[in-house]
Parts: sequence; C-alpha cells; structure tokens
Amino acid sequence: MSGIETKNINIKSIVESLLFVAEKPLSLLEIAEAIGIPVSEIQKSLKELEADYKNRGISLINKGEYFALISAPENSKEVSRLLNEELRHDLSQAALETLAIITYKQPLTKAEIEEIRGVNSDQIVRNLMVRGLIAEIGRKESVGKPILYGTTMEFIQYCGLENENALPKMEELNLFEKNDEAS
Amino acid sequence: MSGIETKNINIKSIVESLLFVAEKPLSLLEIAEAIGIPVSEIQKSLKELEADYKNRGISLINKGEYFALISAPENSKEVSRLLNEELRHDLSQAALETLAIITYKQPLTKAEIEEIRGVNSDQIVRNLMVRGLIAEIGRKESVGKPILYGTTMEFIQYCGLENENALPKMEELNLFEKNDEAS
Amino acid sequence: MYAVSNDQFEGPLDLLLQLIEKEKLEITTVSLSKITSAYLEQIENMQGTSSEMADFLVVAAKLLYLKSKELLPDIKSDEEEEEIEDLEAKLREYSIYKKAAANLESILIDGQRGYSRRAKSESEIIFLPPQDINHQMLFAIFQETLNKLPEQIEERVITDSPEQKITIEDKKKIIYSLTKKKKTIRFKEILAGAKNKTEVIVTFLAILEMIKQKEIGVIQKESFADILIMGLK
Repeated sequence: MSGIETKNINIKSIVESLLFVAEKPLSLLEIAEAIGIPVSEIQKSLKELEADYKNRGISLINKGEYFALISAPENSKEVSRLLNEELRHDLSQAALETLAIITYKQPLTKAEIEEIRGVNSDQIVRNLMVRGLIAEIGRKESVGKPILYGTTMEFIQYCGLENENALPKMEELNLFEKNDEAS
Repeated sequence: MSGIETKNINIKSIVESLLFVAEKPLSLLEIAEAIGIPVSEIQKSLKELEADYKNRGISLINKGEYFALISAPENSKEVSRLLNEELRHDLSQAALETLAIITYKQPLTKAEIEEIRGVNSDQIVRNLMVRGLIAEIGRKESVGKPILYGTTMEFIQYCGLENENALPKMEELNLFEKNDEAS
Repeated sequence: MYAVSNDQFEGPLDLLLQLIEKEKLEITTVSLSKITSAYLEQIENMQGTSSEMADFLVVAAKLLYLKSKELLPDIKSDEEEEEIEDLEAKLREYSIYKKAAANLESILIDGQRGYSRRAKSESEIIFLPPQDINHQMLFAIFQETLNKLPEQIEERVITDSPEQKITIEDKKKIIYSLTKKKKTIRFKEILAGAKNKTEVIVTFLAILEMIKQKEIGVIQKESFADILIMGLK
C-alpha cells in the first residue's frame, strides 16, 4: 500500500469521526481546518463515505457546503419507537430529585446540579428537557459560559408554584446556602 | 438475494440507526424491543457492525450487555480540536488508583475500596461519580445493603478501549515492571 | 494526597510501598521492619485531620510490633504476627493495583479517546410532567436531597492547629533526663503527657532504641504489670 493511499484511508476515517461527533452540520472548511489539510482533499473522502453508507443505518446528507450524518430515513419507525420509549415511563426518583433541585435553586448550571447530587446528570437533564419540564434559560457569566437551567412556565403552573408565596421561604433554605459557601 | 438475507441486512441497518440516535448506551434488550425481534437476532448484527467499523471513523464499544457508538479513538486529536476540548487527562494518582481497583474488582462497595487503599475514599468516589467514570450499579446483599460501584461506558470511552477485556488481566499486571509502564 | 517535603503519597500503604521501592526491597516482613523508622519519620511531619492520621497510625502500630520484636526477640504474639502477615498481603495486593493504575495512566496519556455524538435527535418536546406531584412533595424531595449532601470537612480547618512535633531524638533526651532525676520511672508516667497517638508511638520507639543502645533497662515483674525504666548510663 502506498503512502498516499494510507493517508487517504486515514482522512476518510477522520472525516467520518468529525461528522459523527459534530453538534451541527459541518462545512468543508470546518472539516479541513480540524484536520489541517486543504478542502480539495476532503471532497474525495466525502464521496467515498457516501458510497460506504449505501444500505447502512447511517446516511450522509449535504446542503450546499454543509455535511451531516443522520440515521437512515427508512428506519424512522424503529428510531422513534426507541426515542419515545423513555417518555412512556414516569420520572425516576433520580429525575425527581434533579427536578426538585432545579425548581428551588434555579437558575443553575449542570455542574452545580452535579455538585449537589454527586453524580453525573447529563442524561437526566436531557430527559427533563425533552419532557418540557426544564429549559435552558441563559448562560452563566463564568468561565466557559455554561448553560443555566430553570423550570418551564408550564411546570411551574402544573405544580402550583406560580404564586410566589408558594415558593419556600429563604430561611428554610439557609442550611443549603451555608453548605454552598463552604464548598 | 433471498428473503432471509434481505431481512438480515435490514436488521443490521436498523441496529446501526438505533445506536446512532441513542443518547445513552443501549442494552441488547432495548434494541430488540425497539425492533420487535428476539435478542438472539441482534447479536449477529452487532458482530457484523463491529467488523464493518474496522478502520472506520466510528467504533462500536460495549460494557457487558450495553453497546454504544463512539468516534474512533485514533482520531481523538482531530475530534478534540473540532470540539475545542482538552485532550490531556486530568485524573489524580488517587483517582487512577481508585479507578484501577474498581475496574478489576467491580462490583464492590466503598468499604471494600477503602480496605484496599487503606484510606478514606469518600471524596474520590464522589468525584469519579460526578465525572461519570463510575456509577452505582447495585446494592450488596449484606448488612446495611451498601452501594456497589462499577465503571461506566463513559470510562471505556474515555480510555479509548473497545471494552474492558482490552485491559491486561490481573495476573499479567503482576509481571509488569513499574519502570516499563512509566516509560 | 499527602505531601511531606518532596514526597507525595496517597495513604499509608502507598507510603510503605514507596519506602520499600526506594530501598529496592521486596514486599516481605523483613523489608517492612527495615523501613519502620522511615515510615514513622514521615508521619511525624505529616499534616492531616485526626481521622486521616488514624489510617496512618494503625499501620504504624503494626510496624512497631516488628521493630520491637527486632529489639526484644522474646516478645512474640500470635495476634500481632497475624496482623503483620495481613499487612504484608494487603501491601502485595495494593502494589498490583498500583501497577494497574500506572497502566491506566499510560493508556490515558496516549490520548486516544472516543467521543459520543453531540447532535441531539430532534425529538419534539412534549409536556410530560410527573404524575400526582405538587410543590409540597417537590419541596420535600428537595430537602431530602440536601440532607444527603456529605458534611463539609470543616474539621481540617478547625482542629488542625499546628501540633507540636516531637521526634524520637527529642523523646530520648527527655527520657534520659528523667532517668537522671529519678532512679526508676514508670512507663505509664512517661506516656501520661502524650498529646496524641503519634507521640505514644514515638515514645515507645525511643524507649526501644535506648534499650538497644543499653542506655536504659526495663523491668516488668509480671504480664500487664507496669514497666519500670531505669537509666544505665
């Protein structure tokens, strides 16, 4: 195998990795810059990837200069069954705990939620968002500008929290505030 | 192409789609239920997918019955550049030591971890939980039903492994010379 | 992590292991006995909360038995023998996990890491609140969660007043001057002023060394009777 071919194989693999992890569609330029090679060298890999994905569960789509991986449209029935599965169950105790923390400490970041719960909470925060119970309500003015979460208006109303008197008094929360400072 | 073969190709494609869209690792059962076929029919597809992903930008990893797709570890340099993430690991010696114990002895309780380390490990266990590298995976059937800890898929992913079988066996470690590893 | 001058260690077992490795020894009872003094020296200068120190002292007590057996070959207790064997076995086990940790570190330093997909499926957000919940229940859950928070370790800040460090050398001088003043002193008397377990251990070591150097002699009339100490020089 010649050096050029090896390099080509690697580029295709890297392009695939980048498209896989990306949060949003990537432009040719973004891909090229992340790899550190000219745009012209990306195009061939994208063509090859497209061919590789024939009859596969992943498809490569493009809109102009932008490329993204999606799940194969013909599998949409099973995909939505899987994604809806979790929504059919009521909230777990861990999810209720997280929801309670967000309700009474909002706005707060995921790191702050994790600090209180002592466990990674990615999955639960995501689940509460999909259920329309919490939402991103801003960014914290600190390093990395992390997302701040809060409960949705719908949830506040549902719980009978919209009346401000219903929210816990500050004294009741004092214990917690103290812990917060000490940490 | 016979009907059976077509069906087989479809299952593989669906399994791939499901793993692709899933927000957390999927168990064999979850995959089977979303497709509506027996677990036994999933396993073959997973084996095939694993083979398909050789030298590709996507890898199939597993922890026991759970499976997930991740970007190929060999492309981590470019991926971390795209995601603007630090690639350097930031685990302390205590964290590494605790992770090593949990990896080889899981499931085990905090008391058992402390017995081996000879020191209190509250804080270190908590930190590893927040990081998502370990998790509560059950309760021990003994007095007080203490929590049992184990490593997570996140840990396997963080190490760039396919699964924990890729780590050296306990007996093999015994033969390692400390200086060898440091180099 | 504990640090004494330039040395860093994760706990008593780590400290033992490092001392043994420094001397290029194998993990054996003999090695443990050889590094006893070095171990005690380290913990004498260590800063830590009392519960942290306790972990180190439990090991120190076992080592002291070895040391005392070396100096006074007649004393031998099955229980202590067992504890030493247990310590040796634990240290062996720990050393294997240390290797596993080093191996893990080499894997992580490699920097090969898998990343999961960041793009989230465009699932429609549907309002799906938990069933039968009101704000009282939610607040109760909130308080329960807070109660589970680990207590902050304030002990470190409050109780860690700079303790007076006492070395074996210091203790020997004190015992020597005591034997000058009185012909015999009771072991209990010497220990009475000890402020913590470390000092008890240091005192005991000092006595053992002085016996070895024939600076003092000890008499114990019967088991559990008070030990009498007298100066020989």
